[in-house]
Amino acid sequence: MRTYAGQRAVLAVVQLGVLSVLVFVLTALLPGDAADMRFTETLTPDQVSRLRAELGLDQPLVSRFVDWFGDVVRGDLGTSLISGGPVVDIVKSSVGATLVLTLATLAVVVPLAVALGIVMGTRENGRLDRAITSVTLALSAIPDFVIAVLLVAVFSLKLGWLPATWIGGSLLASPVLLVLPVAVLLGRTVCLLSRQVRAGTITALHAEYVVQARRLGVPRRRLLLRHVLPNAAVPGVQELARTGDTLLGGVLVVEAIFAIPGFATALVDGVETRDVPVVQGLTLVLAVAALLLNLAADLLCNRLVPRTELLR
Amino acid sequence: MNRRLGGWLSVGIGVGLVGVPVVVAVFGPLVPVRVEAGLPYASAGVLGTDGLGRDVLQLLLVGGRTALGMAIGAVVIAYLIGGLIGLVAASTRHRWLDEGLIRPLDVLLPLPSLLVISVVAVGWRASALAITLAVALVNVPTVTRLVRAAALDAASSPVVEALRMQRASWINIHLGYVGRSVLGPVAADLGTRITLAVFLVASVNFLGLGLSPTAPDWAVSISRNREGLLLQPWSVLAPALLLVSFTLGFNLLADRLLHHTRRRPVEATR
Amino acid sequence: MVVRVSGLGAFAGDAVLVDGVSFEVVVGEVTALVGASGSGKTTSALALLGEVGEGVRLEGRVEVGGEVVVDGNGVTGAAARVRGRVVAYMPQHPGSALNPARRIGTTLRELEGLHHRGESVVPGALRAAQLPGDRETLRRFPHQFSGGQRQRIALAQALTCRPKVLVLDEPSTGLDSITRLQLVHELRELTADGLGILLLSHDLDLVRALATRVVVLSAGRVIDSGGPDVLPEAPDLERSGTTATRHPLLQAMKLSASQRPRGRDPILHEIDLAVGPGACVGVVGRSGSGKTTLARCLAGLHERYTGRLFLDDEPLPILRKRSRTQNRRVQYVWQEVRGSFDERRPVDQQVARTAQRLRGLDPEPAHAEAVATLARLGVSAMTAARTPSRLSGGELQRAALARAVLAHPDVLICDEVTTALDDHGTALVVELLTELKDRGTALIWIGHDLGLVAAVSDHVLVIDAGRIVEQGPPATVMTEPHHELTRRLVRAASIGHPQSPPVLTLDTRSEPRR
Amino acid sequence: GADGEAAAQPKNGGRLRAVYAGGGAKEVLDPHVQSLFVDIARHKATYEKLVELGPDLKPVGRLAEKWEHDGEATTWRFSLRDATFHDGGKLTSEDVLYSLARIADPAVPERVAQSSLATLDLRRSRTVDARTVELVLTAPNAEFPALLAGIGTQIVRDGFKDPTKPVGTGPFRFVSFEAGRSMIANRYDDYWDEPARIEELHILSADSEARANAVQGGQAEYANDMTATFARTASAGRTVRIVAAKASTMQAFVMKVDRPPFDNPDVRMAFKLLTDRQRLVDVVLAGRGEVGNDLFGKGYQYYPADLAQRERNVGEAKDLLRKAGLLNKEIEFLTADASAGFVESATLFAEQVAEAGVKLKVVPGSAQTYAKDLLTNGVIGNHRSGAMPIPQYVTDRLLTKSPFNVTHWRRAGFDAGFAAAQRLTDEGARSAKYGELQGTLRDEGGILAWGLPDYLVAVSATVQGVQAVPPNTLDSGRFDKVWLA
Ligand SMILES: Nc1ncnc2c1ncn2[C@@H]1O[C@H](COP(=O)(O)OP(=O)(O)OP(=O)(O)O)[C@@H](O)[C@H]1O
Ligand SMILES: Nc1ncnc2c1ncn2[C@@H]1O[C@H](COP(=O)(O)OP(=O)(O)OP(=O)(O)O)[C@@H](O)[C@H]1O
Ligand SMILES: [Mg+2]
Ligand SMILES: [Mg+2]
Repeated sequence: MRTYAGQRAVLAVVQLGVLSVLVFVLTALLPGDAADMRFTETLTPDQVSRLRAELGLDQPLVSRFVDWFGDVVRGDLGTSLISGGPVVDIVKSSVGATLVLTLATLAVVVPLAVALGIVMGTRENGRLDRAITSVTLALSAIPDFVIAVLLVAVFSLKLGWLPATWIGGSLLASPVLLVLPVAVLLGRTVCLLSRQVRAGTITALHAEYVVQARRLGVPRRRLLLRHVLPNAAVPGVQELARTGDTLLGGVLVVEAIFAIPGFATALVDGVETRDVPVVQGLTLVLAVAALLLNLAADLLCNRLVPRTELLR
Repeated sequence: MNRRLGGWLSVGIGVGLVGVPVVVAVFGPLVPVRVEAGLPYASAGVLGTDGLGRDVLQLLLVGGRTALGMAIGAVVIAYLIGGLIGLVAASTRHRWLDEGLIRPLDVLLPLPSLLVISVVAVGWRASALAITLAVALVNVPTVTRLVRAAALDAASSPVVEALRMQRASWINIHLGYVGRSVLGPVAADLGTRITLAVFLVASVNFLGLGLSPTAPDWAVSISRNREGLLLQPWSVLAPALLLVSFTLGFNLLADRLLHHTRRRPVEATR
Repeated sequence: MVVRVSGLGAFAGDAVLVDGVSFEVVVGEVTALVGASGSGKTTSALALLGEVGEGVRLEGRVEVGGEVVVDGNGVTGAAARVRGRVVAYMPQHPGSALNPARRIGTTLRELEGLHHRGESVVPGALRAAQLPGDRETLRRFPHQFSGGQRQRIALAQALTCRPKVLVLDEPSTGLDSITRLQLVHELRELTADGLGILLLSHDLDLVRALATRVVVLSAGRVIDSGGPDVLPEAPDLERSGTTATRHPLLQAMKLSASQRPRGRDPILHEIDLAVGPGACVGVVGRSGSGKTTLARCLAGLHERYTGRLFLDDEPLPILRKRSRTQNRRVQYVWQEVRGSFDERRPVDQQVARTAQRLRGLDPEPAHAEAVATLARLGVSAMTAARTPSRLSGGELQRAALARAVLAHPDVLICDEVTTALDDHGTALVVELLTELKDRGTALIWIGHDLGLVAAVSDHVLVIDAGRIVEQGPPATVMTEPHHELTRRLVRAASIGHPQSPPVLTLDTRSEPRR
Repeated sequence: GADGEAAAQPKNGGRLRAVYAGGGAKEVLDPHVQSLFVDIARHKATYEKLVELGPDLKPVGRLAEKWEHDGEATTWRFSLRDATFHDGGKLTSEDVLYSLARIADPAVPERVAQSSLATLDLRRSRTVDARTVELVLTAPNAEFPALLAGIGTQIVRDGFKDPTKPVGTGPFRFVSFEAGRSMIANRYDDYWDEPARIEELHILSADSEARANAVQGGQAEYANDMTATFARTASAGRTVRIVAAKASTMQAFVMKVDRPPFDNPDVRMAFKLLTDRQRLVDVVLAGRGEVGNDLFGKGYQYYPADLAQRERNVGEAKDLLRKAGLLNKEIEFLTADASAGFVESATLFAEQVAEAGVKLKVVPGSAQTYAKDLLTNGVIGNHRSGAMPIPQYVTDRLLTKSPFNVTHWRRAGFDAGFAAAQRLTDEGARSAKYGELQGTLRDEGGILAWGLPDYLVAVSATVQGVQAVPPNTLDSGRFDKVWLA
């Protein structure tokens, strides 16, 4: 266990290191730099080149990276090339909304997906199974923004029940702001997860230990909850850790449509404006989150099914 | 008997759902429909016009190749690369080779796919090939892990040893037995992966990073015409329905395939 | 009388699995169901729980503890009430019947709560199953136990239900004679406490040792029933050994093997072994002592070993590096047969492929030869044309042997190839192998059945913890064992016979941890 | 004028939420660094300039009550209004000189007005008295007041250092700001002009789709820069009203006059003749606009109103193209999704050009770097321009030394003529000279202005007093005149 944790930690450090080099190179590969992005026909080319020198963008790539990396090691994520403010502030101000959104989504998705997955798994290929499969699949196949546009058109514009955007609203004052974005994000994640839980349930139901528990007189309800679920949950939990990335894609669309000042928007803005320190900072945070999520998933799986191999 | 019938029915529905969009995509461009362009979001023609005044029906006929092609292409490429790496990593007896193939991909796992795709999309503007490759690329690490895990189970089973004892060929062992054992997990994965790829391509277009905004592509149509959804719903709904039909049908078929490959006996009753 | 089965029938479509079977289980006695593999033992026993395989229909009448579990219309609603509380079933492979995700204590206490709320039955069950009942043990997960311990955990599970009837399906498969003897004693104590046991087994010695009532099944019908005397006599296996020592065909020198890289935690220690053409070396030892590992080293499947192998005085590399001829000349029959067959292809094709790939035969003659060999072993062509999942364990075991034999090997390594066979099946196998030996094939025979080993082999190795502790001609080893382990193995082997020894001390040393 | 319902009595009080296209981290609070509409709107609420532009882009006084020059347009004297800053200090000529010096600070290259005010000689400029300031130019320029109305020319308090604590003379007093999200400001009761009617102003940032939803869903009262499609959708309901400033911006194709094939004037003329402007307006602008006449600034001061509209003439165009040997040749059109309608118009234009047998291949580029890329790359591309005075447009884009000369229109004669015109102090004579230059430009230049889009603003039904004027003018995005019914 200890060596496992050690290996994981080393791997994580290597991952983060390689990742930041990669992100730096990737953003450097993009045409133009942050100074160019200010070229909106209000700054003249002469002003732009002076700006570039001031931002230090005329330095060679390697020395820029070394500077940045040195700062990061000292705990300083640097300053934004665009706003001039500390990257930490940008990360902080953008993380909150997305975090709330994701957590709220997961809080709905996980119980729902588990319930649906078990219902489907226990009625493998039955009518209910097919019905739920078709509905969740169809929902997951409709592009997010189509769902969003339809939901907004009906519930905000027609019926006026729910706010159409987060503009000018505060989450603390009106939690209903979450309803539509979460509803949009729900479809795909529920589909992915419930299918995994379904598959896990089916496998577990056919497993000999479940058959044997039934023979020993364990009632059906208990069988499902205590014997099938923990084993069925394993692929689901692993999927959940992988869903993070998928969810982020959806979050971006949702952030754009509902004007949520969140993480994904900040990331894409950063790429578009070539604000390398901001992109780096955000990616770093994201990578750490992803690593923690995966670690948590692995540990949870190991807790659920102790035999699950950890590293290999 | 009933079950069987139900099975065939769902296969039929699946084939139908996949077939319609695929047929439209493949043969649509050959249908000689030439409609004079009209005004934006007008109700002229069968399905009206889109934001550029083009006939929606005609766009549907020509817009499937890229829309489906890119998603399918991306998944196929991801499986060609990831599947091969996964198979090799699982079947190699050299630990260094396995580690050398898998660890770098592990490092890539937390890289947000959005970042990769936006970089590629910004770097190679509106190139269907570049986007396909980017979408494939972000799928490679997960596919590799999936295939490797599935193949590792099969490759370390006594069946493979027995086959080697019989001196079966590499192809026989790895594509025939191991490859076929991987098929189950792959089929389960394929459905969702295609859905995700379709969705990823669509959101790339949504972000304006994808194909040219005037390209007659289903995904582009959906994202570009959403503004006119209330004026001329078909310009969005028609391509969306085709995409949904495709992914839905595909998943149903994958489920059937899975159903057949998984049927393992219950040991205890024997 | 806790169980009364009368006129039980089981049908799958047109096939008749069980037909008109009747038997009883009585308190404090052991009733044994015996019969060839595929004769319907498991199907009949599961009917006591009201359990049927997919697509199988039950008929007749099964009464368990006063409840009617099966009547003319099939399984009744009462079946759910008897499961666990009245009748508990211990399946054929108890290892996989334990939930990997639950601590054994949790599982046991759950059963206690379900069937005997408020009573403390777990300690008793553990004691009866010869397991320590401390907190530390109860907090462990199934994978943290050895195979033999797992078998006893499954028994403890069944006992925690405090049933009136215990159904044991092949409880002695894969157990070495010492462990098997322990099992006999555990079961005797349970019957003495008033439990009725239904025992399903091929192991006639075990049945003789325990059963007071015996029901013999054949093709789903009861062909005989009564006391232990209805059991068929053990066929007298004719000694087939040739003692002529010729120049060794296969030779292993200072063979050490390990499961971990760089030889850490070795499983085998400097084994020397030689077998000449037409000779047979028997390998015996406790479960987990390294027999399979040794066989796999010889077969070239286990690659982490040191030491040298020779075939006809030429170095014999690992399987991947063997030439086609070397490959053909050394063949191995797996202990876990089911895992060694591709689930999706008919068995006969898989058997025939050996001849095609290794002897270059065309598909048709290869298939014909496969079918002929299988038929000699008692597996019909119709059965062999199915996929492995539709064959019973015994049929598949013979198919695995046929698969190796079709290579016309010079060295054949048989790893417990008769565990799932009844005496008739065993006799067919021995007959075939004797013929091979006469043609000059060298045999390496691994088994727990000492009598069989002694009958088949010319030279016996006794392995304990990876080391050869004793070797010599079978007669000497079996009658005048030197080593303590050999002595215990030999003594424990003869259960169920009049001269069966009383076990003075229970073996406290349990089998090696897996 | 006000949109039809101005009869209702103005009311005081209330909160107005205005949504603009957001700029994320790019948004700034420094009035001299602005470049986005949302920045401009924010700064307009809290700060003021000496001069603003009227609806015809003609300078009108704001903090400068009046101005006069020395007869040569080199030395200018501005009389300041009696205005007070939000901190209570009176506006003085020192504030003006400090602001101009701050803009010109060479250490801060992103102060946007630096280049347009480059001819201002700060060392020779001086205060005459507390409310009069004298500004001296290095070269005579009759358009100098208009330059003081350009973006990034706000007057700040003398000694102003920290842009995060805005102190201006504008109608609203700053409360809070979050880049990419919102600014909140309250009414400033001592505003020198009539104090605002609304109590609280929120200026918010959001994408087009979110703006549309917000104003329709009642989460905002004012949404800037809406699409024609939205206007169509909204016109079906009753909650939202569209205020359209007719034909107030420009959409054009730009051809590089020094690169083949557009170095040949016949080719440029042929392309101008090939354009089906009405169709472009109908489709790309969804009918919300007018056809263009290859000139910037229709309806603005100095626009030569007597020019005939250019009509499509495929036959003549084909003749010209044949003469230039361009038939059946392929030309690349560099476009990008940088601004609404760019790729769409390029695609449509390619179809129109194809009718004359020339293949225009539409090549999309990077949206973010498009403006810069087009300066140096490609031969033909998209161009759009917001409202600005015509002389400024020429200075920025059509002189040899212009920083944004995307058509590479570099003619010594044109430069000289323009310089001479700027020196003319008589408005009539100046106007005539400008007209002449524009005539040349229309026929020979590389700008193919095909459409003049309306500038669309969506407001809730309750919002009154929103003026339909071009962006960048005094009354656009001006919230002190607006009230909630
Ligand atoms: N679900 C099923 N459908 C059809 N046939 C079945 C099914 N289950 C078992 N059988 C067949 O029924 C027969 C009896 O099977 P059963 O498992 O009871 O045999 P057994 O006596 O326990 O054999 P073994 O000693 O090998 O365990 C076998 O021929 C088997 O092939
Ligand atoms: N994959 C493995 N990893 C670690 N240890 C193993 C592995 N396979 C076998 N062992 C260990 O190696 C030892 C020898 O195993 P082997 O299978 O050779 O025993 P065996 O003598 O064939 O026993 P049995 O009679 O039960 O078949 C055992 O102690 C076992 O626990
Ligand atoms: Mg059985
Ligand atoms: Mg073994």
